[in-house]
Amino acid sequence: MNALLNYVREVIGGTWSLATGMGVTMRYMFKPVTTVQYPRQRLPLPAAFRGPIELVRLEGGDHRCVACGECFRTCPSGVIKVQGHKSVAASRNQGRFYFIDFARCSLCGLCVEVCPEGALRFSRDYEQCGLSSLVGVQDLMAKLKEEHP
Amino acid sequence: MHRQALTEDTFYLNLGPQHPSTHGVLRLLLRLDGERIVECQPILGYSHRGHEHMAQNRTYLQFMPNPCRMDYLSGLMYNHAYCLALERACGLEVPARAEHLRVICAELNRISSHLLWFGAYLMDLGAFTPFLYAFDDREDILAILGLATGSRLTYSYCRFGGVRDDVGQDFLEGIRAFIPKMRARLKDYDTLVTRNVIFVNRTQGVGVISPELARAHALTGPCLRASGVGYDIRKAEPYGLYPELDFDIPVRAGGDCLDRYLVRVLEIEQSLRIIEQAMARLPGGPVKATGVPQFITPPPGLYHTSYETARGHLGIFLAADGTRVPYRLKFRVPSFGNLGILPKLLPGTLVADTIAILGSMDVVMPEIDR
Amino acid sequence: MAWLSNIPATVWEGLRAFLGPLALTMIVGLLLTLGWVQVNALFLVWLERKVAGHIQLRIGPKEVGPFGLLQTLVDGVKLLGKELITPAPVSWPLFVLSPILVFAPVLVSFVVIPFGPGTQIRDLNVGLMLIFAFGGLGVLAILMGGWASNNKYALLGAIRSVAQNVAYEIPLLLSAMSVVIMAGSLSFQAIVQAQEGLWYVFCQPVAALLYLVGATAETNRAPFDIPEAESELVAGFHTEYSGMRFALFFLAEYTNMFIVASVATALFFGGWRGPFWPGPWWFLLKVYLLIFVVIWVRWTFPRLRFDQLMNFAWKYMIPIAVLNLMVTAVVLKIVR
Amino acid sequence: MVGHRQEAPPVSLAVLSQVLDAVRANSLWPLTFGLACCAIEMMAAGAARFDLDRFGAGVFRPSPRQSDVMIVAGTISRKMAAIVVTLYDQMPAPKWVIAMGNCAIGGGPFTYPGQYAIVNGADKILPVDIFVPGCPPRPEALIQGMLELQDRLTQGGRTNLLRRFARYPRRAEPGGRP
Amino acid sequence: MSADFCQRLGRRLGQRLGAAALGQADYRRQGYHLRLELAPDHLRELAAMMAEEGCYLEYITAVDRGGHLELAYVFGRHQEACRLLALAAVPKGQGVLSIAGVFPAADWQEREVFDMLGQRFIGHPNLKRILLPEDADFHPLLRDFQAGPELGGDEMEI
Repeated sequence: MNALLNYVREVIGGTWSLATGMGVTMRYMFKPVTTVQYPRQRLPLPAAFRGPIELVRLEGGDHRCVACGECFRTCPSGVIKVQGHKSVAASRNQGRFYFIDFARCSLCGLCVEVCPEGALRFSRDYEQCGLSSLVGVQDLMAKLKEEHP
Repeated sequence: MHRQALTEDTFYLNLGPQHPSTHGVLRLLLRLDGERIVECQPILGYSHRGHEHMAQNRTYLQFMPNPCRMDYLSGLMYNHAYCLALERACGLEVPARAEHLRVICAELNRISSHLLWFGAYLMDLGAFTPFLYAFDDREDILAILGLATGSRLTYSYCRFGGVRDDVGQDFLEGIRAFIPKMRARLKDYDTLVTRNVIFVNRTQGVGVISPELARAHALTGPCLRASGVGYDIRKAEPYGLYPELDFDIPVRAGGDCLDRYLVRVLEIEQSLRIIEQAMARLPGGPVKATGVPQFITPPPGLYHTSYETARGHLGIFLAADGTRVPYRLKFRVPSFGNLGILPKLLPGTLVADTIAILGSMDVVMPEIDR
Repeated sequence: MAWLSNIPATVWEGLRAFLGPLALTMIVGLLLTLGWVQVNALFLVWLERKVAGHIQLRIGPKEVGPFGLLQTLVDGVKLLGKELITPAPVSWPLFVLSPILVFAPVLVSFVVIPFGPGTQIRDLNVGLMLIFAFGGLGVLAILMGGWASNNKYALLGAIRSVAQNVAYEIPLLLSAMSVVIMAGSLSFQAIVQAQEGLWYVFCQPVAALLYLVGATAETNRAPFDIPEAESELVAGFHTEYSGMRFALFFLAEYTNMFIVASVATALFFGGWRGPFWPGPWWFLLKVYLLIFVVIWVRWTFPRLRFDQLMNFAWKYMIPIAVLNLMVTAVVLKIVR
Repeated sequence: MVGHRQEAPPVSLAVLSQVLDAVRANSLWPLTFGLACCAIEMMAAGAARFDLDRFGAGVFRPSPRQSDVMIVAGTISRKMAAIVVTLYDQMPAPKWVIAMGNCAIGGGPFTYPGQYAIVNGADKILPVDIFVPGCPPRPEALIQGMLELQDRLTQGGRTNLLRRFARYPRRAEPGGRP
Repeated sequence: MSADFCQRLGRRLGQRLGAAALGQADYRRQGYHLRLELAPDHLRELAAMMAEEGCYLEYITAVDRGGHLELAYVFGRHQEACRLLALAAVPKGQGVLSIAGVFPAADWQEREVFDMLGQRFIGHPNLKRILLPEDADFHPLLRDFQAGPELGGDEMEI
């Protein structure tokens, strides 16, 4: 007899749990949609956001990089190629080009920390895509010049 | 691959390496008799990237981004474990505020890892909607962790002797807003999934693991705690802030898929408790020990560190030779042991159970293949 | 210009005279059905993706056309433009024939669907029988397709779909039988007429529930979608199909859903009966409400395991269906 | 018009192929093919917050026969390379490949002299159309990649009459301030 | 409670396997309580003993010390925190008895050590490569391994 009893209880309990499950989905159906309709709306980027690195821009459109190669040595994936030259014998070394291949960078942030001059910081560009595998290769100095001529 | 002429009526089925529910690239070579499984042989290595070989030719600091890419679901915990290993070896002291921030971020990472597992597991069983709800919560956590660390998945947030930089008020506000929302959402998951009769039938009594079998196969983490053995490194060998926090370890005795599910869901609740306690007593002060050299050189010798990640016991074995570069670095990865038990569980079950058992093991393939 | 306006009339009279009324209605009915099947599939796929979206807190198709309405049309045309791959080790005739055979019986079932009091292609007195007969044919085509595509996943999916449809055909018939006993005839018009005062769903709630559950299993929709279980068998029986063949399977599934819902409306929810609107509007409203419930069920529940599915059919649904039938027979005996 | 047409069609109806490409652009069904960490960001792009389904690309088909775009999300290891090529061959034409993440573009953080385990980039074994750098790239970057692929198909979006927001700014202004 | 368990375990190990090689370790810095150097042929006996004690095999790894391979077996306990690191120096090319019979967990661990460092384990159920492709003929974690151009480098075709 109790076999029949728990058969009925099983059927009732089962249908009840299915019904409450559907109740939950119905409730969620009328909840506001959480989609951020990119590219119309955009999520606010956190202040500490880590995009590809860029050179810190001083007032005169200049940068602080002295091409000491510290970032070049510490980068685990060999992303950075930097070259400097001395305009005058006694003056400090002045960076000439600063190539990075963002397609090999793992955004660990060691270069930004280790730079003695504080010449690097994280950019906030997160929407890069391109048609060739060299999409990540940029010369940061040229980019600095063209953004603020 | 040997492939005899199929005289008998069993046939080989390759589940993977590209399959919707192998969570990465795992290949299960199944011998099927109709729908029932006769023998199962997991074949690994499809996402082997040579982390341990890389460790032998870069300095300790340069190896920093690698641990987060082994188990990208608990990236911050791997990062924390790697820094812990080096701090113990070199005897570095970590300021109190950094310890608190590490514990808060690690527990948030554990919740996001369990949520992703919850969504993926339900998708394996056929319900697609909980996956979207779990991802919705996970996005909130990633937004909060983004405020502290700046990235969503591969954090590299901890450094030797502390964390990279301090957190602002919006990080703390985000967590305070997140915790009640998560608790309400856990109640909805309870009614939608835990009490659902189809889910219970699909997972109860499936893939039962006895405590002895679990110990023989070196199972750790939620899979072990679902078989009745309450072994959690945060309690067995406490590190960081855990000795001073009071939280308990959910342990279930059944050892089947349902209990592995329940252990993880209860662990989300415990992690919320830990975060609340750590937030309440968050001290001020520096977040990074001063005077840590850029190239740390731990004294020669063999070191071991244990850490409790979302999947179990992560052991880091370090053979240091006193130079800047590790001589040998071995990661004892929890999923490697957890997956090793699969060939023992599967014979005799159906294909649908294979997916349920594999899903309940919560394996991440790049962590196994290193 | 008067002659211009009555050209259709003269053509109509000519055809009616030449073909005779019966053949004319059949041809017009067939053309209307083909048109309606396309429109219905387009709308249903869009409705499913939108409802699934909103249940899952997201939006669903939105960018293509207003509210994403053109999305399904775009998907269909894209599938039309895809390469039709016929893998080499495939037994070619069955592989090609299977999508057509899945789609054909579904079309035939439109003959007896009672859209309104007069608007029915042909009121056969064995309407219900025809629908269940052609319902069974679809499974044969799925088995053919699954076996022919020489893929282990497809084979497993095909075998599962046969076992599932055999198991769920019986409670479907039994629950429909209990309605037929009350209405006294197999023809849809008679059944809908018989629901004059009281819809059958109120005096046969168990049969209605059984019918809906059996119908969800019949059309291979979650939680009974084990033939094309995405997470287990990659894509079930249509793993090897690409392009328009896959679209035919897709079309057949959604049209089958429409038919099953319309039969349920006719049997249990009073067909086209409704207070002030004309018949067909009520019928379509009820059908699409039922389809919404089927979609809602799909995005809520996990999938049953193969043997649990059989268990559920043989041990739970069939005993209850037989019990319901007997109770109805006894009550009718007493009342009449 | 980018196309992987093995051979030119006998009759070249320019308008028809433009319409077909506009249609294909708006219903790019991706193949569920996650290799490593970028797979999680691909799932996040398909999930509620970023919802690829808005562009008709949310239908993640498990079988290569029914998918149009192969999103290579993660590191292609040496053991997996042959399988990736087989999967690509199984897809019906016209098909495209999006290399998502640094590992799929050029091996990412795992390329160094003496590397023995991975393939240095998906373009060594597959004809890749769109490259989305990042480690892992944010879901928005993957959506940018999809939109870029849609523009590639429809001459820079000009013939893409179906997509309504062609007039919205595709990228935030250079400073990244949204 | 766990400290005296380690003492008792250490004493038993000392009697069974020769006291000389047993050493306490500073757990705070090194992470293990007991350290034991033993000859490779005692390994199976050690494994049997640890199985009786109810310990579980955490992992097996090997360090290439130039002339010989230093095998490291690490055993842990669920109840009390007590970790034993057993070290066995094995000249390259010489096989070692597999403990997969006692601890099934060792099956994959030994396959990985064979795959990465080429250490053969006698009596292993199916000693095949686990991570690298079947036809690979090199062991990457050996110190003298250099990935040739056909393997590493930039240009490489499939």
